[in-house]
Amino acid sequence: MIPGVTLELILYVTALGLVIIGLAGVVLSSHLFRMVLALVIAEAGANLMLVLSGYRWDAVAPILMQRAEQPAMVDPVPQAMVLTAIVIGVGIQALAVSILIRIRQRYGNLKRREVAEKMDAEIAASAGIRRDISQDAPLGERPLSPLPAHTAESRGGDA
Amino acid sequence: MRNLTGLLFAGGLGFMLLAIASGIDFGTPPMRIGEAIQSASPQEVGAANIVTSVVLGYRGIDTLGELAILFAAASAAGLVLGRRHTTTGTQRKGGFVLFHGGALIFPFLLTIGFYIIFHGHLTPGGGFQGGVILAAAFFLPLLARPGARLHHSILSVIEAFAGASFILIGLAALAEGQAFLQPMLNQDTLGSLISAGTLPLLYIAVGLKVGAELASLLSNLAQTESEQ
Amino acid sequence: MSEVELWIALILGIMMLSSAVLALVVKNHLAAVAAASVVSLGLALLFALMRAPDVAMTEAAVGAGLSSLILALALRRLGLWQIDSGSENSNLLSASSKGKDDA
Amino acid sequence: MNNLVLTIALPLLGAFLLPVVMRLSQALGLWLGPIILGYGCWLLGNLWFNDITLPLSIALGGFDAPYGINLYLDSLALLFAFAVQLLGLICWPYVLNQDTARRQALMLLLVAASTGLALSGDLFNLYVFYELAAVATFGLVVASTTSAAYAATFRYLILSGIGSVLTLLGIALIYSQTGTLNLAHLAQLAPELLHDRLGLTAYLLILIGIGVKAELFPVNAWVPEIYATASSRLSGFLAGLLSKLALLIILRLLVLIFDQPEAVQIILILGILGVISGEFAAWRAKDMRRMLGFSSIGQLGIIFIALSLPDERGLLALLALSLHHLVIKTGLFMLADGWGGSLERLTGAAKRSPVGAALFTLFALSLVGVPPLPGFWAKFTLITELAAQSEPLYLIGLLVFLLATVIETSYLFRIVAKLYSSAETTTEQPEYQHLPGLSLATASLFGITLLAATVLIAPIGDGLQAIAAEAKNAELYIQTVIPVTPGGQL
Repeated sequence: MIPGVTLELILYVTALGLVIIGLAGVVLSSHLFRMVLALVIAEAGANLMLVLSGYRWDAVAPILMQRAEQPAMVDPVPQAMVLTAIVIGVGIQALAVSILIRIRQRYGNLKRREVAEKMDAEIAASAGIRRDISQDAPLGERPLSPLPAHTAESRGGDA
Repeated sequence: MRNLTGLLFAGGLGFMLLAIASGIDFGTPPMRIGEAIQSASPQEVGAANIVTSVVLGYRGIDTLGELAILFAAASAAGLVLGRRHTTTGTQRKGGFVLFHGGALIFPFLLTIGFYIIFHGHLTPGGGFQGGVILAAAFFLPLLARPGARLHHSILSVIEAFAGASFILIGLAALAEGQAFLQPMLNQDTLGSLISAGTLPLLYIAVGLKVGAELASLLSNLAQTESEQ
Repeated sequence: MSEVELWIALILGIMMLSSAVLALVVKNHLAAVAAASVVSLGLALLFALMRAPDVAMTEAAVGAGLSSLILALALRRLGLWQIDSGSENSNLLSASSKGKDDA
Repeated sequence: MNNLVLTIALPLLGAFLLPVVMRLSQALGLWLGPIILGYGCWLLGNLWFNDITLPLSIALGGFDAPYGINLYLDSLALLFAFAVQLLGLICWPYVLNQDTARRQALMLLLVAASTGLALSGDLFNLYVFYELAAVATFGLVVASTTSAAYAATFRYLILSGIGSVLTLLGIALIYSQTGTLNLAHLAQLAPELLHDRLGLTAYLLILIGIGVKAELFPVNAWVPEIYATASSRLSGFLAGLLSKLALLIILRLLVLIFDQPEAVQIILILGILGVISGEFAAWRAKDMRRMLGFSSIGQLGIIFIALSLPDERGLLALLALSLHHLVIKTGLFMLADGWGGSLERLTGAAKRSPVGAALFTLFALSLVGVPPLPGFWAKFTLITELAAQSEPLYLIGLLVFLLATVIETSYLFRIVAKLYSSAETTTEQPEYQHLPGLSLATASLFGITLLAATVLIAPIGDGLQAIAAEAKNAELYIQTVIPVTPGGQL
């Protein structure tokens, strides 16, 4: 094996790689479903990092056995935290896909740009103002395009 | 523009974390509280599985918070999806293998799920893992027989009382003049099934709660009726 | 730490990273979900390697099992459940060639 | 003292049981939540007036401080915990429909999580409560069931998902370095272990992660959308209180653990950027709710500038601004309940709803900082403190702050002028939006609070001063949570 490459380094790079790939995926995906997937991947990386923070290379799993002497054990606290984090993650993921199902029903597709446009149009319409004067996001990420003609009907369809 | 910023951010983050990697000595954690918990937990909590004593003892309120999050997610998903209670018959019936396999495997899954929950304080596993298997056990028939529906009312009763009993066990300790969620009852011999005081009870509550929440989440997602 | 563990970790790590990338670039949504569950499965194995059996069990049951089930059920309800690449699939790569699937 | 935990446990218990109770008896179910919150108010109010020695630390599960999770109660935490329960009661979703049980359960969860955020003294436990608050918020926003609410919630969910990944990474870094999660224990260890590049990275990660809720500059894209689609009562709770709780966590981290100049500078810069982006967007906004959302970003930016000030008076300014913003913004969102639409529709609304218009004017005056009102005092404290700093960055902060005040004046009084304008000669007479009685009553409550604060400004100032001194004292925190350390390090 290459000198200098340790198990910890491999694990660290894997964890970091998963987080980076996940975050980049969230930012770059043009499809909302992929954003959820990317988030799941990023969370997996964060969990790995958390377990890694309590990992001891010369130790056994933190379960007491009837033995004469107890060998060193890995840190149980991060493992408990990760148990919590995994379940939290799956709860949020389930909520996210349920919302996606509704978005798809209301807006007809899951393209990030189109959904954002339709949402803006709807917010503006419910406030009773024309769309082209309410385009103020702090990050300047709203593409300006005329109000799609079918928005009104797709909104009316789900009273 | 946004993509570029995001990429720069993700890249910068990665670079920063890689740069400081040399500063962290993974593999030899400081274990300032970990070690103390390891040596004290057999006396203080009495579970052979130390992760369990951390999850339910030392960090019990985290677990309570986590149950609450699952409950919140299931309620919110219910708000999003579950407002109509009509099931259309458009779904195809599951295949032969799914149908009979599901019926066959159901008792096994149930047994395994409860076994994992009951032994959570001794061996790896516990309320979460067992709960997931329970949810799978109840969800499987749903896949096999689309017409069949989970009884949402029963499910929500289980959900409510499992969650409530977790808190009530904690409050019982409070009423006894101890701290909230303090482990009670005699702790008996380390490693036997009846040991670790209230921990197994807590894990049963966790298992039922997790199972019920996930089953209702899954059944909400699986119903394929359209919105009209 | 033995040499074997090192190799297992290396292989698992490479496998997970490549399936993570795959999950985000592949055209088909179902394949993407499968790739994501490979990541979870690899993670569960890594956890087992790191002496975290509880976490490994949870990750296998929740991450690889339940989470994939949720995503797959969602795909079915979203109408994206298709083995061949359909018209609505889009991913990282199609972000640059957005114009073509605007229909 | 142990029953302090009831303020978290009872709302959770109520939330779990509510769906079943509601099915058995709707009357009982409807009363369950308010009773629990009322009891929480009573409990915390009792603590406030009964002379107990604060601060104090309560070990949960009977495991002492660095090993188990503890609740830390000082005057600041008590103040916020009380505000959470009270505001939960005020912003309670009274409206009845088929989802009442679920919405009320979620609201109870939100209150429990917020109380936990105010009280908890453990890093990971804070993260759990933070996530709980986030998920409960998602549920409450989607309860309004408009398509835009779904889309807005999804974006919020993704953003806060990124935030939680970053927070987890930060926690993992801190844990790998120190091996502990207790804030007091971390505060003990921080000078030797965390005051380096690694600590700063971990801090930055957690800051951005928690900053999602605190409407911190780069991660606040969700704000206008959520406030425009959620019910006004919920928006009031989120903008008024939840953002302040996230701020409280950042404050604790800053005081206890990351007491480094770089950490403070980052906050100052992000705060300045937040003020600029928020106030300009608010000035351009054409409808009430978005205007309030952007204005809230700007206000939080100002509060972040106050957070970056080094000494006790800076903290005093921070507290004053936060509480002031809490009262004003919640009140304004209550008014937005009826006046949510385009600003054009408000022309001449003062005639039909004189009380509402008067309240709006009062809030606007105080927000801008007109002398007798508390807003003036809060802003004045900040200005004097900023001017006293020698670093050039603070000077920029001061300039931006003054600019923001000018912009605020401009857009708020544009509306006031519209409210009182008698010129109803616009081409198409816009339909008047009715202001619901409940919202008006709630807004009046905040107006009265504001006026009372104006009269009692001196004692309140003294009180805040004491709270600030206590919150700034890291040594006191450590001594309270880990009283004696036999044999030095744990």
